[in-house]
Amino acid sequence: MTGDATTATAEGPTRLVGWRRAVSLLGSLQGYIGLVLVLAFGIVTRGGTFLSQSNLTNAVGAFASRGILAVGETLVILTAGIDLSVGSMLGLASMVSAMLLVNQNLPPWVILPACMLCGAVMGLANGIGTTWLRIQPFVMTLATLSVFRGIDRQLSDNVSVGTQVAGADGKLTGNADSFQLFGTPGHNLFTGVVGAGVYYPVLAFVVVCVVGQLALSQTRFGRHVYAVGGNEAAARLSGVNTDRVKIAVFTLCGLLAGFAGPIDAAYSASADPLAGTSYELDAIAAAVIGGASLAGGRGSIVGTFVGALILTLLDNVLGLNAVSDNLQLIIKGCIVVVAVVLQRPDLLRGAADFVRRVARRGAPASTGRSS
Amino acid sequence: MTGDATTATAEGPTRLVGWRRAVSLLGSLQGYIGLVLVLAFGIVTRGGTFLSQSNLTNAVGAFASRGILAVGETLVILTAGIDLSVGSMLGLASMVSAMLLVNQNLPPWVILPACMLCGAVMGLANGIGTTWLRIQPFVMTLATLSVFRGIDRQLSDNVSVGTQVAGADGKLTGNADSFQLFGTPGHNLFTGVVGAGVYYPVLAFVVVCVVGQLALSQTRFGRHVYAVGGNEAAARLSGVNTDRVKIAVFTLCGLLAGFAGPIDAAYSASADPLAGTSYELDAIAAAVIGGASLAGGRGSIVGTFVGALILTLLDNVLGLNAVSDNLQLIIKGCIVVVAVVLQRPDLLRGAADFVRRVARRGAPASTGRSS
Amino acid sequence: ASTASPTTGGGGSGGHFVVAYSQSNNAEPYRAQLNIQLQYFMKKYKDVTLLPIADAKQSSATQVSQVQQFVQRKVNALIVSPNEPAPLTAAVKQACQAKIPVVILDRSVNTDCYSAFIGGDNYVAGKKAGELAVKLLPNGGTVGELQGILSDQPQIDRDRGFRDAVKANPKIRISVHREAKWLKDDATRITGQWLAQGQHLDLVYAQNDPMALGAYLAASSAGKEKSMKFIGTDGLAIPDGGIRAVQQGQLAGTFIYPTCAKQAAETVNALLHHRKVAKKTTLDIVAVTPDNAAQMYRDNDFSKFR
Amino acid sequence: MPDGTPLLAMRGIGKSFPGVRALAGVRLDVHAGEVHALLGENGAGKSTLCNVLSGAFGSYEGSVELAGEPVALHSPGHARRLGIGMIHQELTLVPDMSVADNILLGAEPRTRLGRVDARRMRDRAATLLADVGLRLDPRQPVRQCRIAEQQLIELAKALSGDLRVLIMDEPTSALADAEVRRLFAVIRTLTARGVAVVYISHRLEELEEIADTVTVLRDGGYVGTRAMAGADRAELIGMMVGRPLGELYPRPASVAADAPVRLRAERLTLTGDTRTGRTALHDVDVHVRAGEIVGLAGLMGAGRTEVLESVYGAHGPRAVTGRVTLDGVPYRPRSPRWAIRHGLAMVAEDRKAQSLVLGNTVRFNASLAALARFRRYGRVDRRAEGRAVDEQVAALRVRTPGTQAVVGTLSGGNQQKVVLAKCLLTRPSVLLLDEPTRGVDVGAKAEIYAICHRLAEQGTAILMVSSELPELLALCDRIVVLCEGRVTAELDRAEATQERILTAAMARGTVLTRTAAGRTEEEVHDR
Ligand SMILES: Nc1ncnc2c1ncn2[C@@H]1O[C@H](COP(=O)(O)OP(=O)(O)OP(=O)(O)O)[C@@H](O)[C@H]1O
Ligand SMILES: Nc1ncnc2c1ncn2[C@@H]1O[C@H](COP(=O)(O)OP(=O)(O)OP(=O)(O)O)[C@@H](O)[C@H]1O
Ligand SMILES: [Mg+2]
Ligand SMILES: [Mg+2]
Repeated sequence: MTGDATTATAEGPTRLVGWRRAVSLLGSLQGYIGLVLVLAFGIVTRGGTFLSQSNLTNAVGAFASRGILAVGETLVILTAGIDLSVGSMLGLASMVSAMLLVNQNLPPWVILPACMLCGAVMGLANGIGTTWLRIQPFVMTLATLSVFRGIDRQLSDNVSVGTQVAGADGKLTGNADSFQLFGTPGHNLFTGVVGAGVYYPVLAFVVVCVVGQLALSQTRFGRHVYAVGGNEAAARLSGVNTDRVKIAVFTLCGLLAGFAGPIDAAYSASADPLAGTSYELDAIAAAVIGGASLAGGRGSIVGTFVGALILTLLDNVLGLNAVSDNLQLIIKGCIVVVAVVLQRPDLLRGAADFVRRVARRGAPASTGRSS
Repeated sequence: MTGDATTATAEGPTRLVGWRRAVSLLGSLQGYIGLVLVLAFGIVTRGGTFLSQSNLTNAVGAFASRGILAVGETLVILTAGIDLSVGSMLGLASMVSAMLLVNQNLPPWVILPACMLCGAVMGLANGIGTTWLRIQPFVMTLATLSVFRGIDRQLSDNVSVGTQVAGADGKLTGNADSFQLFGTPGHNLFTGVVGAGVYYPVLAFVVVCVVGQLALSQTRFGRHVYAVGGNEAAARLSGVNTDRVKIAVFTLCGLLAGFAGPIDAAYSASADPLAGTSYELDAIAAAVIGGASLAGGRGSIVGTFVGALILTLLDNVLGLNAVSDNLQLIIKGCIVVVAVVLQRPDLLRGAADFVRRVARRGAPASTGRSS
Repeated sequence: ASTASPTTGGGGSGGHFVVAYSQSNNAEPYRAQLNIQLQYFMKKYKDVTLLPIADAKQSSATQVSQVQQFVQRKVNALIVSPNEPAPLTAAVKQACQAKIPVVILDRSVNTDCYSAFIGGDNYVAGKKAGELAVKLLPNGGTVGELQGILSDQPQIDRDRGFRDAVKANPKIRISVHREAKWLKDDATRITGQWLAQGQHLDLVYAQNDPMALGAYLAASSAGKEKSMKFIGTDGLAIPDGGIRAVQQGQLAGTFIYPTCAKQAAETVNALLHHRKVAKKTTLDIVAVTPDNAAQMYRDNDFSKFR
Repeated sequence: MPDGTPLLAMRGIGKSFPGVRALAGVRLDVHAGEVHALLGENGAGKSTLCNVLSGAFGSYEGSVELAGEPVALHSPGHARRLGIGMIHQELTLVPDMSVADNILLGAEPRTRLGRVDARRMRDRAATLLADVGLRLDPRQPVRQCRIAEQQLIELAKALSGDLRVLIMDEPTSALADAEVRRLFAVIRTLTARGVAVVYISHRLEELEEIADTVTVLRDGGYVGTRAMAGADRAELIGMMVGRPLGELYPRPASVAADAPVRLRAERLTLTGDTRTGRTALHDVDVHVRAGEIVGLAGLMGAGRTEVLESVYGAHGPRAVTGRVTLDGVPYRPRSPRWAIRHGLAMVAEDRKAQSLVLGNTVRFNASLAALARFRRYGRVDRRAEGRAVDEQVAALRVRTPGTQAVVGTLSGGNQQKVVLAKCLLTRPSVLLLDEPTRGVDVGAKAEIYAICHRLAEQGTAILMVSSELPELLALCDRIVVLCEGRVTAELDRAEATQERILTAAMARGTVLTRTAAGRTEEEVHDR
């Protein structure tokens, strides 16, 4: 009784089902068209070099800290917020990690939680500002972008802090050596166990994506995030503590920025007081290219992952092909536009509708032009 | 029967009216609290220096090109869009203006419309992308931010172009001399006619604000801009051509960026290939501090003007007081938060409600908490 | 230090070499000039192709991945102008491990695993500027210093050099200093604020020429350009650069911070043909004064080669 | 039925949405000066047909003739210029703009200099508002207007143009009786001027009063057209539903007077808020026994919604004072979350703004409030969730392609059913219903009534607001009448009549006093 409204009106139920299945299969692949194109371009132009494990590791590793930021950013964007301060939070966290290493000589497994805590506190501040003080997220995080950067610079006295601390013997101290595993190029985890080992930034990024996607799709919290972004009033009346959800996503976003901080410091083998500047644009771009809507309620971590890959591999492919940088800027912009248009779910559906109509009637519906 | 529910429930209608009038008066002033605070701070700490005409001119002049961007940005934000490419458009326009001056030796009154046209074309591209291709404004303009910057850099070959072109006699050429009137510090319009003359960037900014405000509040186009931002479906169903409105605001935004380009070039006496980088954040900040909502439909050019003044005067006051750069970052962020909170229209109303309740009951409404 | 065989060259064959260059920021006037010069000098070597110059856009992370990409491409030699010393260290090491000769320009890296370093000395650049200031202010005076991005190493070195030099005259006082981020419009705004504050400044030292010119603009707007002196650094021979400004009397002096392009090209060529090169070359800082400005401009003008 | 050429003739109208064929081969003839009703179940395609007519869709199939001229309707602006005005089912006002700006949006009067003539605009808006019986400051932002006021503003907006055809899609769904009268008066003046009116409503008694002709749609297809005068209600319902329908209002079994009081609110007081148009409540006393259905009646702005919202905690803990008990235990209405945890559930008044995440699926929306039920190992057990939602969707007969369909694409009435499903999935012991049958067709209404009764029989306490008095009278064991935030009468099922309710609803300055027996008497004060 309930589900048959559509099949009843459609002339050929079976044919429609077949069609629909094909379309939905294509549709589920369609979110990756942009990525596929970039990959294809890379393989065609640079084949083995592009596909080599080390190249892909390098490419993803370079973007990993921004990719992790993008995951947090996606959470915030899903609640219809935005966090511009992620870059500054990452910068401060990376500075904190380097200072803990250099000044306190702490081991990495202490530094990491400390940085995450530090990031979470900053994110909490953002969350409180947007909920209790009811400041637009854009304004609140624009302000904290500046505040956190100021703290970062004040803390470091504008001097970058190298993480490759040498002991009295001229060799790296134990902690500094293990700190390199956070992402200094050429330092891998589990070397020997898994071939050439695993590059931590890539691992961390993938793990964060998997955990984030599971949390969003499988838990109550995930549903609440979507609900708050989709219709805040409805969410509240449905028993969602909307303030708490918003504070939680901002805090998580900060926590992830804190998590990414040491990676950035290790990748650069130093914490720069300007580290992370304008990373927020990359993070937002990854989320949005991956299909997140800034109006909230739409998007996914998988999408963000794809968006991040598109950004970084595009960069890699253009770099491998030694395209001049000015042209790169132009090409990248154009490709982003093309990718977003191609990935739109209704594009294929619109095309399929058209094909179906043509197939059914032998001619497109000529009455009424479109749009 | 319909509109009188509230007056009937209030015990003293006359008293309420008096209250309400006072509150609404204060409320109309309240949008300026942030500005007043900054001004007061400046006057208290730096009195005459701060208030001197030359200082204020310098301060506003330095921000003028960004202020003009902010006006265009406000238009876009009012339709619930966002334009991240304003900085790049300004950069390209400033480069075009310098090249037209240096290579073609064109007079300023030819350069200005040419730059505006160039900006408008870029804005049109943004508008078409967001409407016909239905790309989210954030993504579209993030892409064109990159594209326009690439064109700018390709055009200039990454070399900055000085606008103080000397002729064979070692003096500035006539056109280069008049180009300086666009804003090279120390060059004023109407010197002699109006005292020390008028500094063109300041004049241009004020004129753009006045025209923009009039267009928004007095014309049909203005209403439609608000309607599209406030409820796009409603606007469309009411017969507003929403696509046309959106294309128009993007084009206007580009046109204003083109208008600001020569100002930026003249201010630095050269067009830098990186000119305008990250100006979009300043422009958006000015609009948002001035009360515009990124969700669209709320904001005004007057507000943006106030927002721009807050930003630039704050910078000026802190600079005059020789506050260290790192602290400035922190203080600026905090003041933006405070200003936004203080300027919120419902803050005062909430306070007034509270006072009224206290006055009426002799005590705040804490009496009968249930359970 | 290298045994790069031509057959492994990406795109290179039959004794043809491919060289890549990673620049920290193409759109900085000094570096744009360096790029132009390097392209010019590399053209002289017929068996060497310079790939399009990669621009890290002031991002160390970008630069690291650029270097890695070049290593992937197996170029025959690599020139790097590091954005920052520490971050590039690991990437340069990777290049070195891949047996690609690396020439470091201007800013050092924290490893010895490179083939040659060519650069100027920022400390000396600051010091010479300080010495010029001492000469310009024989009776002492107040100085304003416009700094680049505070955490940039050149800023730190030039600042130190300048301060060390002006100690020669105890009556010279650096009364104000602020970060203008290497940018002209920031310098204009900040100098305007200093003047509005009623600061009396006899001299403004800017760590690059655009900032010096910005300060000059602000001073001329306040009608004080004649009573103040301006010192810049970079000394580019472009219409918009410092040498021209010295010629026009806007700056009291500037210093040609060497682009190292010619030496870099020579060194790379030598490395590709397995000739010995000096591990470390430090180039002189040449002062530009109103007396020699015209000559300097002619000597360093590369516009005809663009 | 009038003869002659119809003013509006639609032939073979069809419209498809992705995966849904909403209309196929529908015809409609409307004559000048006629009120033509459209009737059909939820999702039958009435709104879609009207949207075609108002130019809301870029493309459609079939042909439309206006006064004999074939026209192509591709944009709302174009339709408006042709003299076709429409009041949409969902409100289409811009909340932050003033009433006047909204009314004349897209048709602003201009001075010779091209400026918007603000004075003329205000005057014109004031006239139009007066025509529809609203006394509002045209400069007031629409955000501050109540829903019913907004509905009438929509009417004023539709009247602003040079009308030939006016389409009204459920204009009365948010209106109480008095405003409905006003609306009918407006319609009569329009038809007298020769305007053709297309009128959609699920309230059959309204159609009987105002409509001349009725066209029935079913499943996106055309069923038939009848003259209203001779049509019999059962026949119409039969055409609509395609099967005979049982009794609309089943007789409830009355509750025992000694059933325990489940919900009691005493001296419930809420501070008003002019900005959001929130009515103040003054010492409202209500109680609902287990298994009892209590109705709240009153005029627009009487504070019925506020009573429900206060009990539900929607206004936060600070705005509300008074004593609330649940099963005799003091309960503080802190937040909706708190309420749901204590077994309360509310169907909010405005489904689009307050109830549904329109961009998400039916399943997402239906289970949103009850996710705690499906938690397993910290995850949402999707299997259990899906089963429960499927069950509820089937029980409420929600017409949807599936539970993964996006709620925003369902017809209005089906969206309402999803809201109901959401509340029922929390298994509430107290159900607060605010206009639960708004926009719901007769068949579905009967189902909703039946559900209410089933729940009541199982011991659920139901407090229900409705602007349809027949519905309240038939369904409720007791009716509490509100006026301006005060209780003015409390009537038992036996003593409640339309007249008594209306009298009490308009009794300003009336304060209710209680006798010892719990019966109520009225004592009129003149303050
Ligand atoms: N934008 C849309 N996308 C997809 N399907 C839609 C859309 N709009 C309407 N439909 C579908 O078209 C059919 C007819 O809907 P319509 O809104 O016309 O019903 P209705 O007769 O107005 O119902 P109600 O009485 O509940 O308002 C429904 O099955 C609905 O799901
Ligand atoms: N634009 C709005 N913004 C926020 N809340 C609104 C808005 N419009 C209406 N409401 C809420 O809906 C409530 C009911 O408004 P409506 O005009 O429908 O009254 P009603 O339901 O007829 O009367 P009652 O108050 O008796 O329920 C308002 O009191 C208010 O709380
Ligand atoms: Mg409908
Ligand atoms: Mg109500």
